Amino acid sequence: MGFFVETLIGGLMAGMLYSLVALGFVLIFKASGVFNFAQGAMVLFAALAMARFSEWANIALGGDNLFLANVIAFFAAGVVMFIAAWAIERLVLRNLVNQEGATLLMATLGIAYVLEGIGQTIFGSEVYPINVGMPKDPVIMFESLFEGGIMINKEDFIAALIAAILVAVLTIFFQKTPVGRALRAVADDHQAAQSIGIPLNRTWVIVWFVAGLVALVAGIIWGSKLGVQFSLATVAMRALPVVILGGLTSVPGAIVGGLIIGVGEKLSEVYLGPYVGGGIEIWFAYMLALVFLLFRPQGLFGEKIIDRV
Amino acid sequence: MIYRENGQFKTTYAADQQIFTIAQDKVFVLGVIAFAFIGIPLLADEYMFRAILIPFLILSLAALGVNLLVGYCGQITLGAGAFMAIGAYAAYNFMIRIDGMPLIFGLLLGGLASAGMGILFGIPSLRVRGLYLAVATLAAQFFCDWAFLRLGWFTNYSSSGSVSISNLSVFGWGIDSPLEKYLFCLCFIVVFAFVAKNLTRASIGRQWMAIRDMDVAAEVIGIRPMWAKLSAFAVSSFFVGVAGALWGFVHLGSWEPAAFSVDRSFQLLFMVIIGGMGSILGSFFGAAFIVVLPIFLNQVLPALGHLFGIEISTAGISHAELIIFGSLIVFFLIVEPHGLARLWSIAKEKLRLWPFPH
Amino acid sequence: MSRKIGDVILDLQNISLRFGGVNALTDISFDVREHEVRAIIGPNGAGKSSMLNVINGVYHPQDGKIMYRGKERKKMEPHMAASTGIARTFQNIALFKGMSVLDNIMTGRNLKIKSNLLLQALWLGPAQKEEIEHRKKVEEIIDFLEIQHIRKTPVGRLPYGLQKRVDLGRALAMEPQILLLDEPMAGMNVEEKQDMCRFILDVNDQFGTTIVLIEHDMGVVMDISDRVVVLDYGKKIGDGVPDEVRASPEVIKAYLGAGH
Amino acid sequence: MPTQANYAALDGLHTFPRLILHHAITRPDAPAIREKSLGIWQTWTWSDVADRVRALACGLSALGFKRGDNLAIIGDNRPHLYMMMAAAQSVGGVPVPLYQDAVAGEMLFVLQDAEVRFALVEDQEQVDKLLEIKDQLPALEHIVYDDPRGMRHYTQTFLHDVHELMEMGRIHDRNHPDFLNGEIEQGHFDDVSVMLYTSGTTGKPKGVCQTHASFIAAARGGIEVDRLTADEDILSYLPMAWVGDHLFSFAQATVAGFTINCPESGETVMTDLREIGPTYYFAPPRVFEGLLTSVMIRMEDAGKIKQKLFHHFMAVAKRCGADILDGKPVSGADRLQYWLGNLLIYGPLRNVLGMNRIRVAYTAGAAIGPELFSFYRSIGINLKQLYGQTETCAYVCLQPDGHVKSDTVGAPAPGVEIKIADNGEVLVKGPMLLKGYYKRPDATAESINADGYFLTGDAGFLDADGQLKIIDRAKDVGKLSNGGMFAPNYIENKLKFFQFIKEAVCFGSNRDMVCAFINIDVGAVGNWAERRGIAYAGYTDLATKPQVLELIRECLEEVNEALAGDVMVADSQVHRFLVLHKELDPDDDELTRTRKVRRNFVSDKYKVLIDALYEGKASQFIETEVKFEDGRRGKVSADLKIVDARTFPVAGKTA
Repeated sequence: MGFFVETLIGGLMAGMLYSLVALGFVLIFKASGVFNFAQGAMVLFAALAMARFSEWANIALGGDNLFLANVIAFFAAGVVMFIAAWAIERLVLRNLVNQEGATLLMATLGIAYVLEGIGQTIFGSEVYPINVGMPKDPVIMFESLFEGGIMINKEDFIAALIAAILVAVLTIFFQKTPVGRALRAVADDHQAAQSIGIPLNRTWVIVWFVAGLVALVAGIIWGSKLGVQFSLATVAMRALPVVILGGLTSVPGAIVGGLIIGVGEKLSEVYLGPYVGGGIEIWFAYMLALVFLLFRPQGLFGEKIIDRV
Repeated sequence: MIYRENGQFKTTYAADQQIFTIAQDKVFVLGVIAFAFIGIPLLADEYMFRAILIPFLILSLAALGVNLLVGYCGQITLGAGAFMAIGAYAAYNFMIRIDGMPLIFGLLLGGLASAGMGILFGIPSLRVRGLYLAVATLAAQFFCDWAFLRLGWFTNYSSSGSVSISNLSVFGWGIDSPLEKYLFCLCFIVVFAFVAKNLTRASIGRQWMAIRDMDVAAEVIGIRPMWAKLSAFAVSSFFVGVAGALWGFVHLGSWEPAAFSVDRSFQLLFMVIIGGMGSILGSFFGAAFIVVLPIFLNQVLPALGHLFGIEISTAGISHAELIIFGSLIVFFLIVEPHGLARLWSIAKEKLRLWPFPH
Repeated sequence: MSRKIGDVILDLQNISLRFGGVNALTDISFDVREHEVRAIIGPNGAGKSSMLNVINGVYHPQDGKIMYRGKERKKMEPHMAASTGIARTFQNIALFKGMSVLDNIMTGRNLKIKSNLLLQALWLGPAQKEEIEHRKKVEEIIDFLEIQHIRKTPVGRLPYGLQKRVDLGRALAMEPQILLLDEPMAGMNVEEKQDMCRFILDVNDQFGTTIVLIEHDMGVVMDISDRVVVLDYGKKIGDGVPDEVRASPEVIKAYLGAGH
Repeated sequence: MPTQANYAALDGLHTFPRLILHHAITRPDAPAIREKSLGIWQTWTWSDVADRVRALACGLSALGFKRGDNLAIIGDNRPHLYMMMAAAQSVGGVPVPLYQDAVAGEMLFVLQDAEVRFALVEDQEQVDKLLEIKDQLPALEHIVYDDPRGMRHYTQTFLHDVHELMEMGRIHDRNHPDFLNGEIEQGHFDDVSVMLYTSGTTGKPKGVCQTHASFIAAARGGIEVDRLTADEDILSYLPMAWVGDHLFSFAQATVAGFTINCPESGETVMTDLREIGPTYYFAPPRVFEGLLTSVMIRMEDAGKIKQKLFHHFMAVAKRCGADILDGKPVSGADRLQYWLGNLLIYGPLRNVLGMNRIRVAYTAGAAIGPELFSFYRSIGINLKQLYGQTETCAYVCLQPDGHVKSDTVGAPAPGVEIKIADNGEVLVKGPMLLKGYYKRPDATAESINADGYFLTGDAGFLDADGQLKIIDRAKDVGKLSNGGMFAPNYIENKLKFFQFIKEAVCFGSNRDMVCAFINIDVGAVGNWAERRGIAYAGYTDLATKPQVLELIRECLEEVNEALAGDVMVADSQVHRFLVLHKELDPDDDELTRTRKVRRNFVSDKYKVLIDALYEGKASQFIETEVKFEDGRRGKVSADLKIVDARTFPVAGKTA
């Protein structure tokens, strides 16, 4: 029983991280109708920037103030992500307004390649650590409930916490701030939004920037967990089912979807994996999403698509 | 400019419905085919065959399949690689488990197996649309990656996890030298290209396009969405599957699931988009572009580096490739979202109207 | 007129249709007789299109039943409706933009094409013969609608009026028993409207096709239809020959109300 | 299918029905008629045609059509309409094609005059026209229609679908197997084969009766001159009532046995032309002119390089194209250039115009500008002119290959004699002459003189190498005081072919020399002036610029030189001219509404100027009242320079 709960919680933790990446997708899809395959690349890019900046800053600061170095690095990486967002809007989106989904999707794949290329050219292509001083030691909880208690990785816990906070912030950002409202307006109808004087281009920059920050955070967390390396780019693939499950246009969807997938993966891996040679978590997530789609084509929280004749 | 259409009038519907209604086009295409069969073997060297021509032919076939689904039926797929894999592994198993299985049957059976799976994974398309579907097809991709890696049966429990097939032959004629391989693939692609063309100009093709352009209207005039979509998935997967089998058998010889990873799927989709959705010809353009570009960059970049006295590391080159490749794709999508095929047809129209601009 | 109106072919009884909370149609009953031109009119948003969508199976009414040729029609999908001989055109033209006029109309023959995938793939004799037979039929329709000069033009490039004609052509290609026309004259200039009227009457007259058409502007309809149903806010407020309907105070009220 | 056996009796091929049977037997499967219909070119072989003609003919008799009856044919160029002509002829009747675009009222006279009992019409539209005037046509008994569209509610018993008629015919044929052969055998080459009404410019239209013999002779002549074969393709798009179409699409097609192609509809003629790519083609000058303008306009939007290319090779063509076509010697360099041009420009251009396969193209009916004419020849289209009237089966003169000039209508065709009367009128004699005007012996007598010559009413002369030049309507031709011929329209046309000259009015009747008023074309001259940086304010100012006068003088002298080439008109050279200070304008009654100059009115109004011209003054002041568009009246005045143009010694007389 304890073991089950443990896996469950582990799943929830992992799920939170998926949610983070998924969030990136949703933000961008909401505001620009772009299905952003580059999200993974952005995570990698951001993480690389973070890792190397903090490394360099640390050296510059004489290596005695890691915290400050990280702060500097974080802002530096933020700036980089902003530049990236601006460039993407300028060079790509602006020129692809009103193209069909497939075309935009292709474009983001292109962007992904470029980001990976540039990222590795500038920041190098080895494995880099990110040390934001996350405690690595596990804690034992609920000994009273289950014998042996439940081992939770503090790092995961904090990560989940950060993720939760970020989600909360974004939700507020979307619901309450004028920028957020603008974004929603744009998402609903480009022309209309423009006609009431919302500058499309600026909104897009903002949204991609925000998505960039989300990617940065996700990058930091994953990075500090597994180290920054190319495989980070593939995390996007892991997060896709989440978006589908949650619905492309729904922030809460991304969260719930993330949790479901996270848990589903872990459980399946632990309880199903052994019988089929393991390594099933990736496709399992997809199958989950797929089966789910068959019953709710628009995802958990996505708007229903009604076709008029 | 080259066109002289006066007097090329049609007195029967058969004549009016043939593939090439303009004599000049027919001549041109036949010329190209003849050149591929006779000219190229005389000109190309071993490297050309191995590195460019054979991959180009096989990937064209795959792209053709993807185009039938994406370009003609409007169903996005990111799982094409998986169906190549299915084709390859199915064919492999047919070959090794049924002794005396003729190569061509083996390949076609591989295609059929892939078609079957195509239908299975096409089922979501009946419920979900566009990007959702795209992601759904990824399921196929990852499932196959996993299955062929972890389920020993498919690989005949080979220890290394990689499978290989050797001494291919058709009707006792060995296919060993690159030239033979090239010709073998060429035969396939020519036949399949014409099959594809026929399908797209026949009733089934019109059903696909109807579904693509306006699915509600299509249903109202009596097109069964299920039949149209699933048939598209089946045919497409069949093409892709055969291509996969060729890729494994003829091009690689021995392979691992990695050969058909999600990157392959993306690559195929690129070919279709860059080449031109809903165009048979476009599939070839796309394949050529994607196959040649990296090789080209590989040759050119270091040279450029030398020019400016910079020594570019192999890693550096691969990164540069990524960047250039990515930006080229974006560039293409921006300047010609309808792909190279559109440029081609525009050029053709201009030639027909020459010397007039319009 | 040589054609004589036959007996009831389609009978709708107490149809009600709801979207979520909204009542699109409330307890509507009327019938359609063979060979007649039956019009459904009403101000915008009266539920005309919904009515059409119910008839050809795009929407499924919550209550009421549909008798087609005397048999009750259970829940059916649009393509089944099509295969039982119900064709339609669309208000905001729903042509297949990527295809030529010819191919668009050819799609209408789809139900009648029998040769299998393999035959088509290899363009073998039977498949080709079939293509040619249907091409003949389609050419007759093209001739009938006087659109020879745009035969091979992609529909996307055509002006609105012509697109409407092609839309009609595609429906005719199905050789339907009942033809549903959704605002066939919407957005046309006077001349185009006259043409369209002529075509509709010719169809009804030459092929004996039963026609159910929707219009929000009364004028045209009254001239060409045998009987008229009037809807307003999803309810039936009138039914009968044009003159009765024109006289009915309720109808007048509805139209004045709707600013007509 | 007719077989050798049942027609063995038919000797000689001197009527159209016999010719058709001949083709049906000798080349049964060769295409006779094509029609673009239902998306493809439906084809009728000669045996199909013979069958249908047979069915139609028998059908007609079944309905009571008698030898000598007239049968009206009204509609666009449709296979059944052409077949019906032969059908009527087979049973000794006379087809009378009418202009299909005429309104009922206009048709009335002809239908009454010809006492038609039967009519074959194309479609509902034409049926309605006839029904509209039916009660004024007591003779009209049966109307057959080709296209049943929209006819199903016409209950009148005298209306017949053409297929119904053919069915009747087939039955009739089965019951009386040798009836039709007999009828055809009775057919005599001197029978009237067709009756074409002349669009009567003066008085009512007259029915011109032409015999089998005359049209066959005309056809044979043309075929001989242009070596036409049975493989020609021709696009039949001009009105069937026009003599030209009857000659090309019926007579010649039936004699030579080539294929006629009927376009799908009016608006598809251009595309149908491109598809068919006729080898033998006719069009009136305005069509060629329209095409040329559209070519030039479309080339305007072409890219820089393309334009350069185009204009360069057009220059090459202008230089040597026509000569190459005429097989005259041309330098190797030019030949190479032309070959290149043919590859890059002329070929594609011909292809786009649908003229790539043309072997022989004709134009007639009006004077064609030399520029226009030579353009088509220079890009390798063998465009030629012919001359003839309805009364002569449109067959008097043809331009033989190799001797083509823009200003003649060609040499007398085989079997045609031409004589020029003292008043310059062209008289013709030959097998192609009309038998007479229908029920108008008086008119017939007027038009054919004692020695059997037909009076064309045109003034002209045969030039040095025996080609006929038409210069004017005979009645307009005057004489100079020295007796020399003065043909104002001829000179004026020559002048107006210059883009700079909009209108020209020549004077000279009973005077010692020819003088002219000129109206410049503001557009053309304006451009010309701007390119030379000559500033001007409006027409009057521009018209008085010395440079402009110089420009016009050059034009005149060019014309003079040309005129000097022909003894007949050499005296008509323009000695002095002035450029009018205002444009001749219908609002000022100087032109008719159709923009023809009202010679007398002008000469009265501008008497002072004319006097000035003939008194040898160097300039003359004039003030004229004009009406502006808005109806205001105003005065235009100017001091007009009078310019002397160089004249040339007559070619013959000198040396």
